Amino acid sequence: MFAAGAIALLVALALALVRAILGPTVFDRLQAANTIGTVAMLMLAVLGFLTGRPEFLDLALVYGLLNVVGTIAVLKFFRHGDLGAPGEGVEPHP
Amino acid sequence: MSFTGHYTYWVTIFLMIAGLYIVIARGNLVKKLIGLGIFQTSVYILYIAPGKLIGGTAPILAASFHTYSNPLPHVLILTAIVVGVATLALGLAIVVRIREAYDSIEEDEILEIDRSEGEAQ
Amino acid sequence: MTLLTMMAVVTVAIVVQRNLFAVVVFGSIYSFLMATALVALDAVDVAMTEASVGAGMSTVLLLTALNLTRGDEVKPLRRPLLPLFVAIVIGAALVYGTFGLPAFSDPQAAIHLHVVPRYLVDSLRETGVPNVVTSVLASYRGYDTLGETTVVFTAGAGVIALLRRRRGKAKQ
Amino acid sequence: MTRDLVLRVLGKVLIPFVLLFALYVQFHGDFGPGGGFQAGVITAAAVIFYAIIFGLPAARRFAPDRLVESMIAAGVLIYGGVGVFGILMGGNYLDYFVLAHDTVHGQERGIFWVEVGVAFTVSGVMTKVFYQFAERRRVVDEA
Amino acid sequence: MHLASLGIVLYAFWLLLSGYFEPFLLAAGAGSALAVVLLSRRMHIVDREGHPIQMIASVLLYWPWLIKEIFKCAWDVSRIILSPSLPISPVLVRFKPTQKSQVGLTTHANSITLTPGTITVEATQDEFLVHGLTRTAGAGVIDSEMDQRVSKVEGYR
Amino acid sequence: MSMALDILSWFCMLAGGVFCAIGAFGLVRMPDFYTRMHAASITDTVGAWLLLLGMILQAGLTLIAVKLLMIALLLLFTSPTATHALAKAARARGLQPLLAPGEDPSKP
Repeated sequence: MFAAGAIALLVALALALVRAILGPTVFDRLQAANTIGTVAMLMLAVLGFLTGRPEFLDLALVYGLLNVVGTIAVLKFFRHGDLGAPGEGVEPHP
Repeated sequence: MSFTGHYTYWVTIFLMIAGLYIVIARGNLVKKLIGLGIFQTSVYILYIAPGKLIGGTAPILAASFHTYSNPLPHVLILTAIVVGVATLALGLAIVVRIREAYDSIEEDEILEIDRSEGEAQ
Repeated sequence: MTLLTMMAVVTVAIVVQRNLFAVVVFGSIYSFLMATALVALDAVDVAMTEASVGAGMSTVLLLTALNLTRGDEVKPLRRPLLPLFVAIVIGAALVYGTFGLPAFSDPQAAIHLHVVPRYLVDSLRETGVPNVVTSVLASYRGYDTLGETTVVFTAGAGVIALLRRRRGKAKQ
Repeated sequence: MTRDLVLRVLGKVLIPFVLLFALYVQFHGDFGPGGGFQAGVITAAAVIFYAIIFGLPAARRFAPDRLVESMIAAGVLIYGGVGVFGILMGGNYLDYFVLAHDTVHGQERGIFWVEVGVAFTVSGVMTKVFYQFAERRRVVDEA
Repeated sequence: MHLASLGIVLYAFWLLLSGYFEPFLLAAGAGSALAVVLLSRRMHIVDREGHPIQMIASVLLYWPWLIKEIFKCAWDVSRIILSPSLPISPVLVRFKPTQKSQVGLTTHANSITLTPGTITVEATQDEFLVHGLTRTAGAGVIDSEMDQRVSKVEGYR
Repeated sequence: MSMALDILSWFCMLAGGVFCAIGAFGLVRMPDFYTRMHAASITDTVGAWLLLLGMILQAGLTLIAVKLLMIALLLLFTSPTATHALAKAARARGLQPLLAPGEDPSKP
């Protein structure tokens, strides 16, 4: 059962990779990267069950957290153009 | 000598060569650092893949398991990754300084500027 | 194994891609694949480090640094033949070298015979820590780790030294 | 980006949990995957996330440079201090057996403090490096 | 009040993560939760937005409905992806949400994005800009049932 | 009873895997960036949840199930935010969505 899930996830991973390589714009690549992050996270959970050690779910949590941090960092960067900086365009704190 | 038995080595070597190629063939300094990063990750696999035992499990001792993969490479690589990112930061800092001094991060342009300055003196 | 093949594909994409932002995105994908492959190879601690460092930290660092430099590799390749030749020759030599190495997951390989059984057998009794990676990291190889920590410290100090002076100048 | 309401709310909800998760990784390094290195990086990631969403000045108010820099040094000092403490207790440098009456207990204690030192240094270095790069752009822009 | 509740939630989070109930780890968890609460206060992120306890009860009723909706839409979008002719008709629609608080708006925007077939492109107090995969999906978000339900959940005081 | 659970979790895992693959397939097949995001959100929501649900059913009432639930919650919070930020950033950079014929791109 878990092997079936893992194979499906591998297929999804490969397809997302195709999009990342084809992707005409950077945003396509980012979307693919985000999907790859999600799929990798699920893959970890499945792998943990497959090898009979489900305590590795911590790792999946780390993936999820850092995936979003990385994506948002890149996006912030693009939103503000080439000179966009983490820390610019910010209102003073209420 | 079987295909499956040596496949990881070959992928490792491919990654290593790709990293090496980027480092020696590309002039852009940031790209060179990324190439160095790929080279580094190939070393991680080179260390970790031989430590894996099929049928073994991660080296966290539990009563229900008896075969464990080799923990020693994990320790070495664990520290190497963190050191790797610290040195990446150092390299990037140097690149930023170079950019400010030469207004370029292309190796050829930097060499060109150096040469013309040398002739001027 | 499939994962490793995918990593090779991503590497090719990194080599070919000229836009440095796209290269950074590929780097983060590469790092995710790498970490998943590491879990498949039973190296959970390393995978955790690689995921947090590769996908989080180095992406952010590369982006902030790219901000200070240029976004594209402007120049076309001039003479890629010689480096390619060198790389292929070295690769061929290394592949030749692998024929002498033990096959994947050979329990009789030298790596599994030396000090490792001692760590695995005695760690829990001697240190009371079930995670052997932690006990080896902090206890048996404490000196190594002290050295690594010092290297991280030094690198941090180096970055501070490199990037701080300019700030003083700008203030003047 | 504080104006972006979706991101701001996500940041406010998520950051405490990221920080707690980092501490969890730190304290459970003995039992599962994790330890000082990972915890340090995750903590730094949380601070960087905060800086990305709320801006660098806000992050600086939260974790001032002075604090971050002293964390870098403090980590190495804690690590070295564990070794020196071993000498004071009558062992060799970085001997953990002597840290408590029971050798196993001593080992656990030594490992714990060493991990704390590592976490301090790593998170300090990562945060500081990020500050340096991010702030530098501002300086160059203004110039 | 928010601080105390955050502390309790964080400690519960720790216990569920940990699964080890030794005195040292329990104490460490309490200490960590306390430290994180203090740090969060230092970050100014604990308030009605960052820790919306006022919504917890109603949100638990809202989620099952949302999940049902997501499954329905996912089924539609999957059929679109797999059908050979790819019958899409992407549209952009603008409308004004009825929520008043920031959390309510965020919940609404996220719910729209979560539902496959519609994505919130811009979300401000006055106006949402939604990209729909098909014309019907796009038209479906204006003054929708979701809007009313989120407004009810929000329970603005 | 456990038989029924097994069958149910089999079904969930398979369905989740299929949904993930469909989402990724849509990611490849869709014509432009915005439509691709719709496809990706299938993977992020339904595919992931069904897989996790299958695993929760296997794990039973343990802390493992709680952790899986946490992952699902994390996805519930982060994935729409990331998607939204992505769409917003793309629009801010002037990437025009491909619209159906008859729709006026300048109107909205």
